[in-house]
Amino acid sequence: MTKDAFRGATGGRIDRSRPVTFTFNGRTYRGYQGDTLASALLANGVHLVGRSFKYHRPRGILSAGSEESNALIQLERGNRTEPNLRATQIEIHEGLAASSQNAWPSVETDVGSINNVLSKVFVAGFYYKTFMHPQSFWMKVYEPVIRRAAGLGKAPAEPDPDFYDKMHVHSDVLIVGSGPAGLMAALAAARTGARVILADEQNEFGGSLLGTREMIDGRPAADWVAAAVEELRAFPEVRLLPRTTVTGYYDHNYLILAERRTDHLPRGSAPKISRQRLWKVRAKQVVLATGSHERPLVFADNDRPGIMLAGAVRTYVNRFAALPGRRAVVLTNNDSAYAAALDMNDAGIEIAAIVDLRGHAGGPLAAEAKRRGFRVLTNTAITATHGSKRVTGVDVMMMNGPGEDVIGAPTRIDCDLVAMSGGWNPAVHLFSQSTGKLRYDDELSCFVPGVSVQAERSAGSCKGTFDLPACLAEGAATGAQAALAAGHGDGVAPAVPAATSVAPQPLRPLWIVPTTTPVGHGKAKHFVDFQNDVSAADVLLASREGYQSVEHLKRYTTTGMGTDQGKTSNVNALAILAKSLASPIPQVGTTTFRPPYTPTTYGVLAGRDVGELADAARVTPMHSWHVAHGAAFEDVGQWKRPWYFPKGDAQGTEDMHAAVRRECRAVRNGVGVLDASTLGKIDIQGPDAAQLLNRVYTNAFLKLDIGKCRYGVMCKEDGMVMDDGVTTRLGPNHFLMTTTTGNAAKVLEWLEDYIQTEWPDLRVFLTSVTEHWATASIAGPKAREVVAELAPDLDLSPEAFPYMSYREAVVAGVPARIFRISFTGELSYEINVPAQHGLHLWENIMRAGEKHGITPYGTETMHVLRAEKGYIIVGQETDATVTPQDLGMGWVVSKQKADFIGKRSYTRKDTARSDRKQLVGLLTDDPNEVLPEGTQLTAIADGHAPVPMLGHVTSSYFSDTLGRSIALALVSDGFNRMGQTIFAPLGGGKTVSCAVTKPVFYDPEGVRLHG
Amino acid sequence: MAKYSIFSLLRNAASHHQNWDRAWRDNRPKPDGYDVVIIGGGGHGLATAYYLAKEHGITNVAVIERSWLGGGNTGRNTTIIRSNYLWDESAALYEKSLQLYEGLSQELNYNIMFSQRGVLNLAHNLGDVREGMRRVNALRLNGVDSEWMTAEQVKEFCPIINISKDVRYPIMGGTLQRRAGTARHDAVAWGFARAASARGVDIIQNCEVTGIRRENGKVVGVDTSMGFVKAGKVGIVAAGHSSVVAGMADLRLPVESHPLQALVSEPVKPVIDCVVMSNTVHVYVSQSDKGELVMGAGIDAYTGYGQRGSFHVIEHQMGALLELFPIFSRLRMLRQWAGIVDVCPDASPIISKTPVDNLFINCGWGTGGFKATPGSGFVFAHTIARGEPHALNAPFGLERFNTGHLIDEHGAAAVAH
Amino acid sequence: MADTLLRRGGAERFTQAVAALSPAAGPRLAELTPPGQINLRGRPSDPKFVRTVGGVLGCVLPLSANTVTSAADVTVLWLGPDEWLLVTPPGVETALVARLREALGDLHAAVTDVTGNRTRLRLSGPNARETLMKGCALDLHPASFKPGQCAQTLLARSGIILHQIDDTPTYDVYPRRSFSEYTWMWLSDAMAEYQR
Amino acid sequence: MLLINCPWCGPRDETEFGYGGEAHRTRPADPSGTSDIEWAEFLFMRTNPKGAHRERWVHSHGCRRWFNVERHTVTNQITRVYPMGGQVGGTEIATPAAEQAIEAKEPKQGSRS
Repeated sequence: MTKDAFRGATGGRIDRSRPVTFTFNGRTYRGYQGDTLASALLANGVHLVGRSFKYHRPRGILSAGSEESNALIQLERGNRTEPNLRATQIEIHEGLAASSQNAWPSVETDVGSINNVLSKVFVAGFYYKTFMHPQSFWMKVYEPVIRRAAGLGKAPAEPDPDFYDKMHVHSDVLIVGSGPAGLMAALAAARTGARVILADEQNEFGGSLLGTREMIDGRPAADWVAAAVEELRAFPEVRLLPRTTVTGYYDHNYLILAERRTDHLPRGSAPKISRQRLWKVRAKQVVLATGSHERPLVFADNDRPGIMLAGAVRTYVNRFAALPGRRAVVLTNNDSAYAAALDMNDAGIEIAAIVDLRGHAGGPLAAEAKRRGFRVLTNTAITATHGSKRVTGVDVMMMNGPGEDVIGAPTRIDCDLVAMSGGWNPAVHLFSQSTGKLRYDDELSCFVPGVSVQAERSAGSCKGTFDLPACLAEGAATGAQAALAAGHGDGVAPAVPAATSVAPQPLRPLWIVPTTTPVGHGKAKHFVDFQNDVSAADVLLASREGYQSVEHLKRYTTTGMGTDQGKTSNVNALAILAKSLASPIPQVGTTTFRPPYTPTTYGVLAGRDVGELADAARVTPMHSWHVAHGAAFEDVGQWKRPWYFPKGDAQGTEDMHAAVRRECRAVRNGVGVLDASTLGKIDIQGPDAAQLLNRVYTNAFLKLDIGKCRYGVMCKEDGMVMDDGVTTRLGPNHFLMTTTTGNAAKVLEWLEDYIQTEWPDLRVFLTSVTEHWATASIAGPKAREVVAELAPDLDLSPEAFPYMSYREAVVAGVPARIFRISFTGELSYEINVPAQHGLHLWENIMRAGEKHGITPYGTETMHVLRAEKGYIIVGQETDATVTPQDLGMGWVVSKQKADFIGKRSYTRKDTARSDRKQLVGLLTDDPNEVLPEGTQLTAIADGHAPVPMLGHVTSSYFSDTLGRSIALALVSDGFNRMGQTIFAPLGGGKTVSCAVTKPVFYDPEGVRLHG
Repeated sequence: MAKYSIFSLLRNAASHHQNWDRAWRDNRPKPDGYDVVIIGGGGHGLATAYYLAKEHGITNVAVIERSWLGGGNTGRNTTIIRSNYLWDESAALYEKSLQLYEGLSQELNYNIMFSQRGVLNLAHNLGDVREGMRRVNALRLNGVDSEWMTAEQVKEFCPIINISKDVRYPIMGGTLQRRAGTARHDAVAWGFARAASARGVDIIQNCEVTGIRRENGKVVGVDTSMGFVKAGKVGIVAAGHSSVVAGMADLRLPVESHPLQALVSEPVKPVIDCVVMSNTVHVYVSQSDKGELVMGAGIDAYTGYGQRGSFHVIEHQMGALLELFPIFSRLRMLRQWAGIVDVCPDASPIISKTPVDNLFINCGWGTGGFKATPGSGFVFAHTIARGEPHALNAPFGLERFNTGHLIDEHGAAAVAH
Repeated sequence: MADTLLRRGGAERFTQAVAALSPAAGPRLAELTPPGQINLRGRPSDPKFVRTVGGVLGCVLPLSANTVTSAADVTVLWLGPDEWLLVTPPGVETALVARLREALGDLHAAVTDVTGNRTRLRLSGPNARETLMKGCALDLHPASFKPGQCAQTLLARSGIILHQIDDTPTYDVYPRRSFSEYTWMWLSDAMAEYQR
Repeated sequence: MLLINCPWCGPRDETEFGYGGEAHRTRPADPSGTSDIEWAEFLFMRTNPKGAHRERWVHSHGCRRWFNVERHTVTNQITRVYPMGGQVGGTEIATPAAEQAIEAKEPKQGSRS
């Protein structure tokens, strides 16, 4: 194990009493509790961590936060591996294993770097201009190569062993970011008693204060932070969420937070805790204190390992006591880098030079730098950098007045670290997501929040306020106002602690640092987007070719499209584009920031909606019996319905066809029972109940006698079949409507729509009783015997209890509703009991039916039996294009009624055609040939595509009853084709001929069901 | 206009890429107007202009775009291209489009990266299976490649997919169209723009149409933020904004605009080499050339022009996604956005003449517009040039809403028994 | 006659393991014997209706949203502007339905026995609220949802009626019967984190 | 995720509601008396405005009541919630306000309003 040679002897927020060992690219290193992977690597002198996306150039660590675009690594192995994680955010823990990605065979020697040699050709959008010939090469050669080259890290190959969950929470004030502004806002809001949430993406609160050495109230800022957090903890209504990134800001102040709960712990060490949690917050008010991101400078070969953002270097030395180098050159266009230089110097880093792009370096910081004897070069540029896997030195030259060219001869300055600062971009991402409009501030040369749209306020550097005392004051005021707006406190800002102000000198917006050759001409590259290898030359090329909208620029060059979404590159790219168009930056505009703020795992977005909780499985009261008796189930919407009941014995288990034939035989010759509990049931009461039914069904319902049942079809206004079912009159003003299983909820909502909006004058109440009633349908010649035994007091004679009528009786000791209706064509009774007695009823039916060989049957048998009778199934015989007339059910469409839903549409030209697709029966010439459902039908036996089609097979089964196959089909002009032969081309040259028949194959007179 | 090729690339590399032409000319409206003005600079509008010039010799054409080319659904979709539609009318139209795509890179001399990696449509219940079989058979007879696959064959074609029977909605099979796939969406817009521009079409960006001028029932031009633009004929190709633009000519449409959301993951090395779609659980996923997993979500219920949808739509989809692809759980969503799709009651487009003389409309593509881009432009150009629909778009006229002859592509809902 | 003994719950396939879900720490979950349930519809703007119902039930009909009233043998949950759920001890519902129908006579109202429609799960104890918050978007903070309040809402993928009983807190969760197993599975999964 | 102020139950997440499309489309009193074009207008034609949109929602997982919402289709800002039969210009209903709204809920003549 190597010793961390680049670690300061003292200081930092790391716990030196808790060393941590981890591996990177197979080598073991030492860090401390409190280190990030980046800080620990730097402390070990490791700068080369990855290779860039396109040119595979060596890359190091750029930043110290979530804006990192270079240091992307593959974390862990096997089922917990993760690609593209930012080394700057990973908290190290014992045994952590990380490795570089997008490099082969190793990050040290990567053959992909050949691309760098070809980079002159591989410019922005080059792939749109080539790889077109020969055409066949695209899929075979070019694309596979391009795809293999792309893609950064690797996806896991195994399922995720961890789990994720979610939490809904409401708050008065949600504060995003815990820097000086955020913490003050939290204190101000919390003290009013408001419900406050404070979220920060880092592992501890304090934001920028953790990386600087500011004083607040005369003590180190860190102490003030600790005290503030202490105070916040004491408020019962305050929720503190560290390690929590606010990723999305949606409409109506709905925000999404992703909390990392176990990622900082050794893997698998907290099995009961979700790995990550998604907080879904509905906030009355939001305070954005999201800080700002430092901008890199765009100079020649500004991408070498060891070239870092000055603020990041400052954070590494102060917060982690990690030394990113021994001898540094600082390049800046503003004051903040001087503060960094001073801290670096205090930490023992030699400042070889401060290269200031500005003509004059004034202000207290510059003064202090000079006092310390730093070499300060003004109006000077870095024109070249040396070293390959680590920067070894830079060339500097004087610039001309406008800073467009350099003069004189280059001077070389040796260094192992370049700290750059191009100014700061407020982190306006969430503000932009909230649909607030951005404003460009010429003085600060950055975008700041403009007009708010939602109940939200910005405070601190995310608003362009960079001075510490101002941040604290703004936070205090904003927190108090937000609380007041949420109904708490008086809006008066609390007292603000004292801090010293550094009046910053104006920065110099020099978007391209000149070098000895024009941009794009020499070998040097001025990188704008490090991750996607987009250089200033690419931006200018895009502009030249006419890709001049920001969006075109983004899409053509891919700048800002990487995993960092352009946090460090967007403004530089935009500014260079604006310069090339000679138009002001705000006129060229900025791109809209989209959620999420940082990448968010699919796991946490899915939460617990996976595995057995992926979706509710609705089950009937008899479900446990079905399971115990080996039923195979069919998904019908969310319902689990028994599909068939295979019989098993030592020899094995029946397949579906055997089971279904057995079940059909039982129903036709003996007795069977079906669990029909899933059918929709709507209780309809009120003086206008009959009137409502009369309007929504195509047939007449006013005169239905009490105790009688009637089949009805419902259509939409466009005349197409929507649902069907049997409705029974229970009393003068009382009906029970049944619907199909899949449409139960839809039909109820649809009916409510009409009575609440179109016909509010109708006095009628609808109540869903779908789940109140458990339903067993006993069908077959022996059904009467079984029911007789269960309901001894009930007269079952056909005269007393005829077909399509209803009785109430006690069945198996339970008060029940019995409907004599049939979907099988057999004598059948539908027995309904309250669901809590459903299993009791079912068990009793099985007992009573035993001597008659009663057979439970499932949906498949039900389908066969109803098809033999030509009964339709909505959604199988129909799609959204079928009328009742098309189904040969003109008899169910009233000619007398002046109006009912759908009636008007039947007279439209196309709907009135007589040659529409109509429901017919099909009998294959070969009785053993069962046509696959969905088979298309043609008038000619053979013919090559396109072959005109007559229609398709909607249902098809082998009928045990008839000893042959049967099918239902929708066929153009079908009613006029009775007796004709049509054809079913099955593919593979096989064509089956079949005869068009009426769709009723069994007992057309209905003798059996009246029996 | 210089031809794109590896040679031109090398030549320009030598001169530091200083000498490339503009991809397309950026015009201001001509004072004396145009034979045809196309409102909307998306893929469909640009394709229409291109085919007007190429197929009908009409080159005095302007494409007027409110913002930047391809900034609407062209630049926001999930880039899926397929022609496996149920009804004959649709299959014919989308197949024409797919065939045009097959040679488009070469025709436009712009690599649109059409990747015919195959599109799988999954079946999760008996209703899906029935529907899938119906589709496969219809397509075969229509001469469109399409095949039925068992769950095992699905697994073979897409090895990372989970076909376990223990999941909530197991995969019972699926349909496959091998010629289908994805393309680079921006490149389609840019390629058509470049080719149209090369044939003399004017491309006018950042120009908003504010009115459609008519004189005695005849269109004479459009008012824009750059002034009045005289036009012999006007074609509206405004996707989500169709109702708004058509309203300028007092034309009411049977469309509603809804947010349709999409998202991409961080780029990863190749992990899925086909397109997988499941209408039942609303998962549409493919992997881009860059390595991003591109996903489409379900359409938001409410109408909207905000190019934002509701978060729960994404949440709901993710559960289903991880059921199909458990290994995606630790991957991350990088970016999420929405387009505005104009949806017709029958989920089929309108490519039609209008009651207003010389005014034509092309809209209602809903979630399916990108795949139709060249085909749509081809038939719409014909419709504008001849004043009569092409045989392929004759069934897609506005009249169908009066006659009831809808082309319902919703597909049958799950069986209701 | 049907006695309560053969009343079946909706999550019995799971409640066998109920002991496991009554941990030392954390919330407790149990399925209670399905109570009698009656759906009542009528116009609150009709004083006669309100009076009549109040008379039969022995308590006033809750007219403000999301509130609950109760008498000896009945708890009345507000479901909507003209809809209520009457919850009774098992077996009492049949008689009550008859009494209500008789008393209401020709008034435009509807009384429907819906005892089978829903089951009743009771979630109680420390972190019961947090357990619900994992799948319920209602603001369950004591300041906005208190004992004596009820709501029809969503818990994960299941519609439920939620009734807060006391500030232990104890909640009664009424899922549709067919969702009972799912709701049980979901709740026991959500509370696992809080169990020792 | 929209927050919709149900006139009866109070503010709830969008997921509890069903969307019913454009409001104030009246079903013709005598459909058979309409022309094919008039009927198509009722069946299919929509205003689909970019801006204020009056639309119908139903509280599917709550009180099952249908009601009207005025929402801006670009910002999604909800400017009004009012019951069926409430005047188009009706002011936003303080929620929940069962009694008050009950009166408004029973208009004399019906329409998708």
